[in-house]
Amino acid sequence: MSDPVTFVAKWLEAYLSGLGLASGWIAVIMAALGVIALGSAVLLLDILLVWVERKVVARFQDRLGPNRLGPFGLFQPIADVLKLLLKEDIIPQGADKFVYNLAPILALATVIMLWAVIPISATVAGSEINVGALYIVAVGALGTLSIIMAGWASNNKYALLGAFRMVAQMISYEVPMVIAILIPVILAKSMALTDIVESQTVWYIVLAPIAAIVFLIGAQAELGRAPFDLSEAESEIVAGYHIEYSGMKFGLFYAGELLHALTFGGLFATFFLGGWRGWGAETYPILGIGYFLIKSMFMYWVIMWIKYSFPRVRIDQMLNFCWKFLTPLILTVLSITAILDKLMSGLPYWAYVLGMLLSNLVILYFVYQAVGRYARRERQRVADPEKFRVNFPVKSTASPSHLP
Amino acid sequence: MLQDWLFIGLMVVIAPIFPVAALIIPQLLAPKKPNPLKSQTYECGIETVGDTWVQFKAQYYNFALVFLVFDVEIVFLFPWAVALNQLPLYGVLVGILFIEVLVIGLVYAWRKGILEWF
Amino acid sequence: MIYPLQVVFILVSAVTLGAALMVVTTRNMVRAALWLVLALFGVAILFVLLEAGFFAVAQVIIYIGAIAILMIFAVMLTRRIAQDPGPQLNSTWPIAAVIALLVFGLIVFLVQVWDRAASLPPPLPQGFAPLQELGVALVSADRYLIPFEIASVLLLAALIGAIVVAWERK
Amino acid sequence: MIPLSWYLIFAAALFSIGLFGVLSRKNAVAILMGVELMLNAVNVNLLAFWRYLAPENMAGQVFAVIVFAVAASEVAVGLALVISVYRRRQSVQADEINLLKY
Repeated sequence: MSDPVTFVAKWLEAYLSGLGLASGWIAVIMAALGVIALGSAVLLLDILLVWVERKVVARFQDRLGPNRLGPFGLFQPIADVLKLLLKEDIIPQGADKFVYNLAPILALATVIMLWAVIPISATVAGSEINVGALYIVAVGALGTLSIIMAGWASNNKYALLGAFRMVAQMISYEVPMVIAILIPVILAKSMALTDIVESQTVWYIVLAPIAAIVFLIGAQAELGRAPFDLSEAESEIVAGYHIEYSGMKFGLFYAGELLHALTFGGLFATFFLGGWRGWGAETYPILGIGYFLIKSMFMYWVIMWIKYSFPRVRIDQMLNFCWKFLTPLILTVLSITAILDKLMSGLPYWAYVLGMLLSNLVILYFVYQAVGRYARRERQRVADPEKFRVNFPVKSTASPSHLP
Repeated sequence: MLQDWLFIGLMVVIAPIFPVAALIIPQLLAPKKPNPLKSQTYECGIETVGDTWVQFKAQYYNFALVFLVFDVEIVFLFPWAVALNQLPLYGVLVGILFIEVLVIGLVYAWRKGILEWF
Repeated sequence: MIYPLQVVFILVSAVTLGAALMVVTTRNMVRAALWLVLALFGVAILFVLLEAGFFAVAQVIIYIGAIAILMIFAVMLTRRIAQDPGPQLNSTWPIAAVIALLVFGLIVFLVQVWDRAASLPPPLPQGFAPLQELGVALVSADRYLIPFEIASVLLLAALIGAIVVAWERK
Repeated sequence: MIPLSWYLIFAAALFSIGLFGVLSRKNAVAILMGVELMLNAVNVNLLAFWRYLAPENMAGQVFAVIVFAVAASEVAVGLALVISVYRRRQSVQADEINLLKY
């Protein structure tokens, strides 16, 4: 009984072949059942996340959070879902109805699709395609599309503005994030997530701490969570791209956002924290599921911790941070990692790990110095704007700055 | 190889069914009394003025442009990263050269002020 | 598994061609871009059927994630085009239709007379890893190193060119 | 299994639709979309030939990679031209951009 998932799958397969089905159809039915089981499990987890998120934010803000319905307020999300199901569905005037309805569906479906390639334990993984890392980026691109669809179809200036901000932010931060994914791929020499987890005898956060940090920042920005929550800045553009959505359609965006956060926790765990790996996880795969969930939940908690601790950045700060700091940094780390990987390929593994760690620490030291210098200069500039004025050559010809 | 993609293909078909089901239930349960006032666009407590299709700042296009070029080049780096074990040092350096050409573009955009928000 | 794959192919190609037709006939430009996304996604599924998984995901990342987004941004920046009055096709569109049909007929004719057109895919060799092969082929000096590096220079030139063209001084 | 001719005919149809779009649409962005469809048809052909005729030879895949790069460059420069023309003439209709015609 160390591996109940495989046990159930084996039993089902034997039962189906007992019915006299062709092997091809059995594979299709097994995969379909796997998809349904995975999707249902993930969505059940999602309903729990509503409670977790509200409870944790309450604790960060020194409140109690939901505590009326059931023990510790555990039934609160069920009441929320019931309320959303009973709310009237309002379609704003002038909206493009088909696209308007499609956007929330796509927003949640893409997040569920991300789970197809994440290995959950030593024996349980949806699919072992050899391009798993890129698949994650591709599905993320579809998620970006759902946001622009929602913003455009709502026929609302704020929604369109929020969508534009969000998309500009998402595509900007996708660059450092994808390069950060490239570094575990270089270390594992494989794009399949199962291979990446299996090759982590030492967690990659030790070999590539900078990539891990950049991935976490990129995830925070992709999620649109503070300090990168410009797209739904309440004081500026009300709620962002989903301002015109109400009832269950808003619920789908909300559920998608929460589940996306947990998914990024899971991806961080897979790429940098060894996924399901842990003591005894190979012999008892059931333990692997537990380790994976604990690591994902921990990263989810870190993402929430960041969200509720930082103030919002301005849009120019957000873009500068991405293009002028994160991208050059991660490109440097990528080059050094690739060369070091080649040069140290003959060494014993502990020396390899040590070399990678030391190179990362050296880069981190220089980055720390540079950031400190920049921050001092920026403080002086803000205190005395005239002295540091910079004129960019295109400033006079670019579109007038009163445009949104 | 195609067996691996079977799961993904079924995922693409089945994953949207969950949210679609969640949208069908309110259609049966929820009240439905639309009226023109209710479906008006929300705009900070005032009636909406003019067209939704306001013209946007061109900076959004700049970032999408730089992103497009970076995205394409990064995708090409993935097969190189996977094959790193089978490459000589020379092959690794050639990949780095590919990255450096990318950096030239970034530096150019930076110097031109394309990455500024104003 | 012979028959189901053919059904998948026919369904996907029908949807893709239908979406492509909508791209060239829709009046609303944002909708045309969304139809383009559907057509490109269909092509990505065909890449999977061709056992070129890397190209399927690259298609989604590059075409849908970047090119379609760039097109929607461009439509929004030149806002009048989304609501153009009048016909979307120019006056010579029947000639264009005839030319397109002629090209299609010619290619179908060539496919019909070509003797290897009916060939079936050979099984991939044992232990053949297309991804590693592609990576090695792209950076080997005796193979495709020059096209690979030229592709990066081409993209650099496109970036610089686009910046110069769009943001030149008046 | 799917015979090669299916892919070739599909690609021909996609190419023809793209060609029709390029030749008949007025809007410059729509013309670029037609070009994208044509490039996609080319890619389908390249990968089909790789899979059916020479799976050990990576030429087809490398060509497809280059086509991706070309498509991205074409869109970047093409849309920059569209935006530049729009700023000067307030129009993106290809038949109104006729200064070089006379």
